[in-house]
Amino acid sequence: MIKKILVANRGEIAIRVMRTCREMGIKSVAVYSEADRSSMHVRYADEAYCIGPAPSNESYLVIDNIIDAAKRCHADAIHPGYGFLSENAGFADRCEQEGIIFIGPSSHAINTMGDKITARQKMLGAGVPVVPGTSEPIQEIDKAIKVIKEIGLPVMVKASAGGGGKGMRLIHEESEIEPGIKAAQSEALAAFGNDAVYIEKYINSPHHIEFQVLADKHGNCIHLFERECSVQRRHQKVVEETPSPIMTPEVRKEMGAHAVAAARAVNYASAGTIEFIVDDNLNYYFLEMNTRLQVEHPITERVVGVDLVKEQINIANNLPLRYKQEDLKQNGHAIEVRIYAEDPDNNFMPSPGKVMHITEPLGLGVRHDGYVYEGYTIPMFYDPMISKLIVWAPTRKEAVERMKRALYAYKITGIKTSIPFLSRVMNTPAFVEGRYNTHFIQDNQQYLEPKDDASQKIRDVAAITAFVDYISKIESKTRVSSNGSSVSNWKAFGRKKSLNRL
Amino acid sequence: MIKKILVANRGEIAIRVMRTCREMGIKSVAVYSEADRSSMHVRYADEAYCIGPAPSNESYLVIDNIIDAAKRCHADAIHPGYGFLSENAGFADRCEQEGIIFIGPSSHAINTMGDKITARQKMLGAGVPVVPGTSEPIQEIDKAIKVIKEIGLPVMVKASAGGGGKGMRLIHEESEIEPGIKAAQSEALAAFGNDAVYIEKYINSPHHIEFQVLADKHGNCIHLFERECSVQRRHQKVVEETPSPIMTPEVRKEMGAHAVAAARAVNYASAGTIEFIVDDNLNYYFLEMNTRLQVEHPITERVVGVDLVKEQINIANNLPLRYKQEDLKQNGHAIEVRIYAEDPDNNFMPSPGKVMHITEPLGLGVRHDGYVYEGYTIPMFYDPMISKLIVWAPTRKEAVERMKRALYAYKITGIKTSIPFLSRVMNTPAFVEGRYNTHFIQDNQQYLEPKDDASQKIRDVAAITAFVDYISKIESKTRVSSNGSSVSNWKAFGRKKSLNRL
Amino acid sequence: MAYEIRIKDNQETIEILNKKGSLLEVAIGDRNYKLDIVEVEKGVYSVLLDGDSFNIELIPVENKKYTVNTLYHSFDVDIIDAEARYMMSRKSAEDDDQSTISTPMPGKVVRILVEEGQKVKAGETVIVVSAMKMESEYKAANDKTVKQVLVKEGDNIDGNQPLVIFE
Amino acid sequence: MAYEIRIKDNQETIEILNKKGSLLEVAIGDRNYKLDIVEVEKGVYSVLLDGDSFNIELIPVENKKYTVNTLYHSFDVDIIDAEARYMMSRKSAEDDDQSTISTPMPGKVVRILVEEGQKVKAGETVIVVSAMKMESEYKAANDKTVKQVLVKEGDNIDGNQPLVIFE
Repeated sequence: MIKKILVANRGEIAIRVMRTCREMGIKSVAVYSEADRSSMHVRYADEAYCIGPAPSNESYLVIDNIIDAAKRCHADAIHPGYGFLSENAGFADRCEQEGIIFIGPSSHAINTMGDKITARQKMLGAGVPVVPGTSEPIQEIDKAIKVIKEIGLPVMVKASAGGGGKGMRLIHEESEIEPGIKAAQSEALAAFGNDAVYIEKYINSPHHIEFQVLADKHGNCIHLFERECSVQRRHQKVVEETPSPIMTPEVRKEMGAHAVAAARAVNYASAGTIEFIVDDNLNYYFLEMNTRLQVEHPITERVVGVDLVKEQINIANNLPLRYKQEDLKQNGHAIEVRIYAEDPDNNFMPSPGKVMHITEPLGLGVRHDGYVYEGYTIPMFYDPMISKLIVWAPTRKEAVERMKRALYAYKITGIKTSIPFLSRVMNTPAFVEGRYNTHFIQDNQQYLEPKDDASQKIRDVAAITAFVDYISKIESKTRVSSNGSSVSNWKAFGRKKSLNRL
Repeated sequence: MIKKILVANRGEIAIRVMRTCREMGIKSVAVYSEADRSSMHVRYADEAYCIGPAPSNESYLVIDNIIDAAKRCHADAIHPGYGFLSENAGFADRCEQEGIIFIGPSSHAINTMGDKITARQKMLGAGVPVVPGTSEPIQEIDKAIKVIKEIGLPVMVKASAGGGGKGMRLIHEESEIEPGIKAAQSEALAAFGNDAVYIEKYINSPHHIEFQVLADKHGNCIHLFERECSVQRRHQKVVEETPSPIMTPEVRKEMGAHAVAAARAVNYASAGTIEFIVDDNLNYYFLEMNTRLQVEHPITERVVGVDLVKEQINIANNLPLRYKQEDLKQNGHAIEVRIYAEDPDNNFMPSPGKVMHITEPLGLGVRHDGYVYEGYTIPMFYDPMISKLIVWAPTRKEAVERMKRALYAYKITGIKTSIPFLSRVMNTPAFVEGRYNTHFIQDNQQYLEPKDDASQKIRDVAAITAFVDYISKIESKTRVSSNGSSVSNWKAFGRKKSLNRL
Repeated sequence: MAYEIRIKDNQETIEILNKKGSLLEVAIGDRNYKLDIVEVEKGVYSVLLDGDSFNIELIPVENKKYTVNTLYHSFDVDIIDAEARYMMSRKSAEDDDQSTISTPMPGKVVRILVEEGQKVKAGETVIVVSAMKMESEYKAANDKTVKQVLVKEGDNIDGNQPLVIFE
Repeated sequence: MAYEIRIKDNQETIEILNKKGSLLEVAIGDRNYKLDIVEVEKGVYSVLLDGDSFNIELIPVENKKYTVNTLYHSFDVDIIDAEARYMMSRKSAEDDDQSTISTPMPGKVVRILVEEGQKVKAGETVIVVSAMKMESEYKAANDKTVKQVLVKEGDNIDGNQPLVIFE
């Protein structure tokens, strides 16, 4: 059985994995770059080892350094989190060679699902619906034009090795076909060293719905229902919820069965996610499989009541799944928002820097997974996500109200964050009513842009408070120099004077 | 419908109530004593009014001041929280006279349940099992001796108007009868202005199990299952959990029905709790009814999925209950611990003072209801409870592991807290195995006392860290005076130097 | 004690008329307020005004500049004393448009697209800076000539550090 | 730089042999350690030693006294320099037992059971103080005579404030 796990990651996900290790009585080991010496995952772990300089490609992405650290501390297993090496088949293989358990699927599963075209072929074979399109990589323009005419416009051209929106082109009209394909090919070559592209029917205004699966090494595979992830900005998820507001029990059952079939097709054994695109009539198509834990896994944990990291570790320990499909049900409604260090009122400009002050939202139905603390300087080298706020309530309506309340109470100063933007999402009618697709953000600009609606009174209160702070600092300096005491009258609250005279 | 609620309380419960108000779109009003101007409930509320000097009997217990504040801000309703005026029938009546909704039961229910003997008679009438004993107050010693001989020793003598352990005497032997009764009478007279006592059979090593009920003004009444509250120190609950580890489905059903019958007997309409004492064979007896929200209500909220404050407000709005008994079930296991500002290694001495630093436990299955913040000075005038930590997991075993993990991560410096003691409770075999009763703490002293088992290494690390801090302060002072800069090398982490050289 | 305060584009006089413990009477422009103001955490104030409770967070930007966060809004506030008035009058006289390029946040210089002495047109990208896995392009606001390039590609930079100076 | 350090009842020499950024070599008694020590929050240190990660919280009690919290333990640590050694030698000579009564925490004086000049016996309650709804009794450790009572019933008191002085 696994007794010590090295977590090859940083930030909130490293801590989230270590929490489960601690509950299971497993020692946790942090690895850190030089920029992360004071990061919370180093502080939370039982052990910690430096694996190189700040840039990820000199630390968190260097397989040799991570393997070295794992051997030095005699870790039985490595958990890769998400991002970094989590979907690197070479890393999974290397772990196996070194006799270290990789907590994730086999390199075969990662490789098969990592290449879009191979994945598509597997899914066709497994009877999982895929978006109409090419089943082989295309390099010649003429062939591409022929295929596009068969499928019918609009289509999406995608890099075969791609991800994250790179090497993608949407083609609406015939005249765009040739330049579109060429642009996608050259981007794909630059980004992934491979100019193969493939072509898919473009689903207009789609929903992005994914299914969580868990599979063990004994042939058991279950799904943990769906997550609705259609609120996206530049292909990055911003808000996720479960259940999906547009789902029906019948479609859920069918999609769940297809998700299980997809996982089985690659002999999957760990936690994984099958992403589908879904049109307004609930026609759904396999998009890709993420062969790792997802950022948004907590909403599933909350509604289904399963600790996904614990299940990953149990599967890595060769244990059979402890849940059967019929044991699981969706209980209530959960929503997650991602808090980024960025300025939503200034084109989402990244905002690294020093966190002055945090007030975390607490109370009934609120989960907060973060890693920053007061006085912590958010480094500029990594992903700007600083925390995730997850709420649960018996109904969707109440969950939205609870998220508003939690965002109201959540204060981080010193850096700009996306909290105000997320509050506006929670107040946008289309979101409140559950009528939205992946065009939500572009379709709802009037609700999502900052408003200059402050009253005279609130502006005056803001100005007065700043002024009082300024004056009190001047007075306190004067007082210190005159009598050596730094006690300021301005802070002398709670004294015996009656405060309610006014 | 209620649009504005004045919360006649402070600390975590005031904030907890206001959170639900915010989710329901109801304005919340704080009242505060002069010692609480900077308290979190004042900051969290939409409005705030001072109601008098620090001592509770000049502020939080002064009905006139609270009513004045409510009228001044045009509050529709008052939520009393727990403690203070929450079980004061006069306050409930006064609210009614002033046309303000009291969010709680009628004064009739409070009065009936507030007097132990009346309550006992009501329960006998409603067919709810009560502890064998007197059904009328006793003032004469002779009569008391006769009754005690009928019931059989051991017996407990209790003040009729009592509570909180005052005016109680346990009598094991005949020789103790007379002095015991006299002592109880004189304590009762001093504490409650009434020397009537009653006599009950003493249940040896009992369990304390209570049932949550909800009743509306339309005759609907349901229970939300039990809470096990046997871990007590000096009659104060320390740890609560649900489900009870000793409960069976049959007894749960029967006790639940009796809890509903108890509430119906006083035409109860709000959230309330029926406390039972239970022996090792699951014989159970009505102990008392708490006609308010309990401190430990969150474990029920977590396992049953109901926001009890929201239900209280809905009931006060004359709405019918939205749940039927058959809709409710217990899902998984929840445990709550109460964090007190007290020194568990020094006879639980109270430890008010200034909070230097807080690290709150986060993550899957953890709820934290607190009110202190960094820099906050905990006043000496009020209850020492500073927060409650509530965990949930699918099984009891996992819930205990999660609580250990949460306590591990929960740091409050500046004041002493009961966190180390609670960690020891979680590691005590009788608790881990769920074999405990109200004598748990006295029976498990060897596990609950602090241990002096620090290794040489950890002592050296502690000493070195203190020394480094001391020296760095001296150096930083020197450096400031010599070149005007306060940057210390000691804090220059994250710089370009390789940190992994050693 | 002649202070003015600027919030958004409004500049008005401000004066503390009276104070007693945490209770203050303040005049701003032609409005008078009686408030109860307490600093509850470093840089965080609890303000009561006519019974309403406000949590105000202050982030000092410079000596006399604050970013002020209220529940739903964020304001930039400048305190203007005699010194500040003098500085402002000088500044507005000598340069009225962008003469340096800098970034609001720390980051790393990815690409520099200009050389010293080069003429650039309005809207032309001058420098590309990366932070947190995102690249941002900084462009010239007007037609300009590059006077000085203060950084090189690969440099780590602080927020508000001058990167490129125009003539 | 001749320092000693006392933790629990152990007093030993301590010396920083070497430092380089956050990396330190420290000798305490006859043990040598190589550590990586970083102050991550005010008063909170992250310490790495042989790969093990410790979170250490320091609460300064006085200038040279700390309460140090590690994960499972709490220690009182005294830094002893030349001045402290001198003070200790004076103090141990002049008074070796309890001559004043004080409380560890702030509170309110509920009852005073002695008068100035009164003789009290060991174990006799001298004063009762309440804090957070709990009353605590403070007793004389030995037979004594009350020299001075510094507070009166109803007074609010600070932690460690002298309340009653014996002769």
